[in-house]
Amino acid sequence: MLMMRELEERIELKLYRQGKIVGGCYTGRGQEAIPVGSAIHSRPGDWLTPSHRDMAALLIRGITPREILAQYTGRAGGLTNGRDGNMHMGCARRHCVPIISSIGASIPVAGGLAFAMRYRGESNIVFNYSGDGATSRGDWHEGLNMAAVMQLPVVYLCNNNLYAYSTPLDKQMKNPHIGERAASYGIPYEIVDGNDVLAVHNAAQRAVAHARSGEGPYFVECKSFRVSGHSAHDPADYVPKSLHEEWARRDPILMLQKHMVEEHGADEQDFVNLRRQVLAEIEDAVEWALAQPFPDPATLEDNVYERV
Amino acid sequence: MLMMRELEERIELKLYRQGKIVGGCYTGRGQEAIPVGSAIHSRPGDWLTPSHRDMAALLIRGITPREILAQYTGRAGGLTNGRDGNMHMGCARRHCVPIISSIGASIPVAGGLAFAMRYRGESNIVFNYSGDGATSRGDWHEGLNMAAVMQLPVVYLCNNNLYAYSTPLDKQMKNPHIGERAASYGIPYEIVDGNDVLAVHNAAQRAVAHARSGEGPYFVECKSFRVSGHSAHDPADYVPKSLHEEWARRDPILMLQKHMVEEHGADEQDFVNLRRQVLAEIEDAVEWALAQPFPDPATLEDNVYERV
Amino acid sequence: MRVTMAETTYVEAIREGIWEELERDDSVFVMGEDIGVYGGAFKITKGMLERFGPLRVVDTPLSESAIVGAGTGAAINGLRPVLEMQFADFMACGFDQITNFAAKCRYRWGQQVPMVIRAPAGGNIHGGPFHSQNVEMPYVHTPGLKVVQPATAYDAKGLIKAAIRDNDPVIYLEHKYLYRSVKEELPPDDYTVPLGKAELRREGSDMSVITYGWMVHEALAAARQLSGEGISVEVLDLRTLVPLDRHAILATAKKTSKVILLHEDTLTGGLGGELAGIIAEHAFDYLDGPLVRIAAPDTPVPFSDALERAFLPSADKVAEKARWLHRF
Amino acid sequence: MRVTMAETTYVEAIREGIWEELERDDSVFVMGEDIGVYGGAFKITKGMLERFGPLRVVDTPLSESAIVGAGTGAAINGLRPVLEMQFADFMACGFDQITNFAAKCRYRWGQQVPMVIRAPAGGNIHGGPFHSQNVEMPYVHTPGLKVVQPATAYDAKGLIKAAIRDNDPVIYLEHKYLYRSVKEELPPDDYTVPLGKAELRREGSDMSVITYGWMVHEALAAARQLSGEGISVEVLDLRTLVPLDRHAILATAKKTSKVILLHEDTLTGGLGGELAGIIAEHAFDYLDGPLVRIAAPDTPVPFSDALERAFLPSADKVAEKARWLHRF
Ligand SMILES: Cc1ncc(C[n+]2csc(CCOP(=O)(O)OP(=O)(O)O)c2C)c(N)n1
Ligand SMILES: Cc1ncc(C[n+]2csc(CCOP(=O)(O)OP(=O)(O)O)c2C)c(N)n1
Ligand SMILES: [Mg+2]
Ligand SMILES: [Mg+2]
Repeated sequence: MLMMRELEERIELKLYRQGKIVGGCYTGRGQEAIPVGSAIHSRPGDWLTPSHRDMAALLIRGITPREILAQYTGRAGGLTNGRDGNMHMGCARRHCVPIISSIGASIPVAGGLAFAMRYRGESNIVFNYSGDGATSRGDWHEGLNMAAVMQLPVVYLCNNNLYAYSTPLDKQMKNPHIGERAASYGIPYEIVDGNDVLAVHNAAQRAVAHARSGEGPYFVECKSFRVSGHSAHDPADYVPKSLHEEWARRDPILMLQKHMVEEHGADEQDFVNLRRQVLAEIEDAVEWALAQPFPDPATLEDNVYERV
Repeated sequence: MLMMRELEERIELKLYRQGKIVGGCYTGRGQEAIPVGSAIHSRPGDWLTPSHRDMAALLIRGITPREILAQYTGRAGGLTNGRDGNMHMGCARRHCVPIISSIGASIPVAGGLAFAMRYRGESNIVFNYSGDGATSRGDWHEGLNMAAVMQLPVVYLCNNNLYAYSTPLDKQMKNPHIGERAASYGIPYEIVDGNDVLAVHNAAQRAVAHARSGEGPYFVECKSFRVSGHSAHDPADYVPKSLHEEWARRDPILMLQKHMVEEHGADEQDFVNLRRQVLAEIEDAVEWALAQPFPDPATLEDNVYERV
Repeated sequence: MRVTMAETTYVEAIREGIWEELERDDSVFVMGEDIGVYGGAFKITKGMLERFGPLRVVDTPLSESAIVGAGTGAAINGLRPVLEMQFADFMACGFDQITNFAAKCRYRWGQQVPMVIRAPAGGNIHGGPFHSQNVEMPYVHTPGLKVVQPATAYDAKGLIKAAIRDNDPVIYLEHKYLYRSVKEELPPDDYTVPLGKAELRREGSDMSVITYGWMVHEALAAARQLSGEGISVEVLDLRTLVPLDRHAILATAKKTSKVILLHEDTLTGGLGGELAGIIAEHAFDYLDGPLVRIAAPDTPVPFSDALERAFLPSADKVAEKARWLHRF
Repeated sequence: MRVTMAETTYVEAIREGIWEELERDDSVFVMGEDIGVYGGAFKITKGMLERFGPLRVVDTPLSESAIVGAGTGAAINGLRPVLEMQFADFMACGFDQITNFAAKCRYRWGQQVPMVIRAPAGGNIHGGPFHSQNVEMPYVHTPGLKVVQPATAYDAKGLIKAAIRDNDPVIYLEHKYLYRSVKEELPPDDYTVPLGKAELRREGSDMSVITYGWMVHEALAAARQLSGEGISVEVLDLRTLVPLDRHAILATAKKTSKVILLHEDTLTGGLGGELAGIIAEHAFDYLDGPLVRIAAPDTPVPFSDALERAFLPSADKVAEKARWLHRF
């Protein structure tokens, strides 16, 4: 969780501003509890379709800060070899589908990944991540309904962070509880505090158990807030200050630290040490990434089709 | 209602089999109560987007059997001048949008028609007709959600006739009550007996009042059954006989006649007379239509763009 | 329950090809609307549910975008989906999934998507604007997709089998008018027709007609007419639109020096232009006359017979242009 | 709050054009994602909400298909929607509504659909595969749609105004790289640029480059380079892709007899082929050399600068081919 936070801060606050990162730059700051509390339950055979706010899910799947930074800086050896940018990253070997930019498109795809698992009689499942904005897309609807009808093993983590780019929830939907839509398809759902990693963890655990046991899809709506702008270029003046103040108090990392102190006797020093480790790993990763070569233009036309 | 029944019977049982009708041939037999009970409430300024089961809606809007038969037989002077076929008919002057073959596509379009009414501050509304199959399309979802968010004056008549082509309801949705989806968008709904024209009439009346008064969209799910095959070429052996027997007893015309007899003292003779009138009008229309010329090939490329 | 009659129709050939691949490879499955109990709108999957069961013959809700998206997900996770679009016209509803996701997976992250999307296309069946369209071009123009359209029963079977075994997404366009109008005896053995190879349907010396799909038959009919008039016409059936058989295209152009580019699809932005671009750039020195494009006019497909006949290219229209080109 | 600085950027020109039409005609309204308070991802609609209010500046949910469908419904019912797609790439999500419904209304039932769909297109901004595509061809190939792409601020304003006043659906493709990279002084008066008219950007005698959008500027840069080498290049900016200005295309081909067909979009199935088809059929006798197509290779648009530079056509690539064609 801290790794995602620090890594994204580094990417956004330093590398991006230094111009070392080209193209857009999105972070999940303040929403780390959603990927962390859920992806933690994933098994090697599972598949994940993270959104652009879920870098932690990739880290949990074993994708390294080095690979991520090489991706962000468009290097060869990055996760997409410089073919795709920033958080548009994934890895077949570690079963992470890179973001499909067309918001909502990952929902039917998650169903298909799950279909193959059921086809082979596996107990693996799919973790699908999307936001409130995605709920307005036709694909969201078609994908959820199909998963319900076919009883596909998909756990949906919906990050309801109150905004789709600049669009507040009330301009996206009349009924603010997305879970109720899942119910109308016949999909069981829960609504949890998306900034409370333990709450997400527990709901995800129930969801995962449900899906693994062959009972079909399960929907978890995580109420959260997009602390950052939509992307690094967006000052987000359209978000009322009050919302920021309200949610600043609910930062998932602070909430977890408080819990660690109160319940598990952790102290400041532990967090300082952890942070030091994380920063050291990032140092190394930045150095490594910036030392990687850019992709060779001669490879431009490779891999459009299978080489035969 | 009887006109739609007899007209469609003539089209399907006679003209189609005689090969006078080319292309597909769809009817709304046994579901006439839905367009009849609803379109009856429409005002001249309203718009309708009927489905392929709603010929009665067109008749109510003043489209004549002559025009309909000229359309089915691909004649010039038909509603689309032979450019489009069979029930793919409509009329701008009488505010009927011809079927958009892409099932579900009419739902966002209905929203746009309604948007323009609100834009000009009219009290007109839109009647949108679609089936259970349409509910699986992304457009259905996007269109209903947008109408809910924007509070657009649309009345949705959903003909849940248990099948989409050969696909039974349980392969289309896990929750058989489509109205509950509308609710999840924040749209008020009713579920009525779609074969009881009075029930449809009363529900539609409430829906229309709601929409006209500016309170936004309203959804009426009409439970019915597709007595015919999907189209004239479809024997529909996939439908269990029992369903046919069950619904045969619930024929909307027989139910209405029973009501007329019991409540309004109508007798057999009235129905015989009515049927005679209708058949006479159809005779005339068939004769007229078959006497119309086919479209002139020289007009093939007209009206793709505005002539300037 | 293989069909055993001596001659196999185009529609049966497709069905046999899919059937054999289902028998051959457990990872192959079919998915679409009304394909199970009903056997598909055109009966291509008839009997497959009974033989292969509901896990491999999957009826879906009316959701083209989800069908394509789910197919792509299944392909990513090791299966070989063969998807049916009830009509090619409605593939438009899955356009984003096809062109923005499925087509780009290999390029973006090295992930193969071995998937076939079958779509009944084409006119001359009084289908009107929504059930007659030829939809190849947006897919031909999308890097990462392959596109085929067979003209014969032999190719229909050989190409569907090759498409199913291919490791890239393949758009398989079947012509509705050919379903039952063409048939031939098929070899009993397990054969495929390689993607990317055109077929010379008729040798000629005066000019070439390059085409595909139903129009192959119209071109051959025109060639027969013209041979009586002493005009020798070569007919090249592309069979695969992506990858195009540039070698065969340039060979016939260089051989006859006069070329007609023929397709049923509408003119502007149709494949004829692409072929003209290839030939006018790489065989320019060999040309003895203008490249002539014959295609449907730029209108939707009209329903009424009188209009549709005027709309569709035909042997007569080809013969007429060919005479003009021959005099040139 | 019209911008009053001497020079107007391409992005400001589009904004001014829409603004003036909103002032001029009450039936015009704008609709799309994040266009209200936020003023749009590229700030085209900045300030419009304040000036024209929420009824005419409509923020929508993230629903491209419903945006197009609702726009079409509103146009049928007497309004003139100007729809914004946040990126041209996502127009794919509304593909069925655009090509199967909006485009066919006039033909099917004589119903006009006066609607503009604006879409930020094109690369050279490190947008990667999903935010850099050129999407014109599927729309160019759909009868019933008009398609434009301005190359200058003057045309950007004149064409958006003409598109809004046009009674057919118009796909208005604006190039993201040009938004702030080109600017010029605009006439103060209410002018439009007619749809269907190409513009000769530079006169020349040795060869012609026919192109549109950003590539117009690359072609002009190449022409300047080449003039130093004694090669005189004419540059035709199509401006409108449908309807194509066949007269201007054939005129320049006949004048110089050597033609380069240039576009940023990928090669196969791109507009270059269509232009080759027109020229090779109707100006064949005038040609002194092969028709040369220059376009992006058939791959998705890569993200990394090293790859994107290799991917995109450029003045240097044009100059190199031009030298070869000149020697031919
Ligand atoms: C189909 C489509 N339309 C528009 C966009 C542009 N876009 C990217 S992210 C985004 C907002 C997504 O909001 P949400 O799903 O709530 O995710 P969040 O960014 O809030 O985490 C938009 C409009 C897109 N990527 N895809
Ligand atoms: C997008 C799309 N996919 C498939 C079809 C083919 N098709 C036409 S009607 C139909 C079934 C529609 O079922 P429903 O909406 O329940 O209407 P019903 O025919 O039962 O009245 C199908 C699959 C189509 N027209 N559009
Ligand atoms: Mg959000
Ligand atoms: Mg139905």
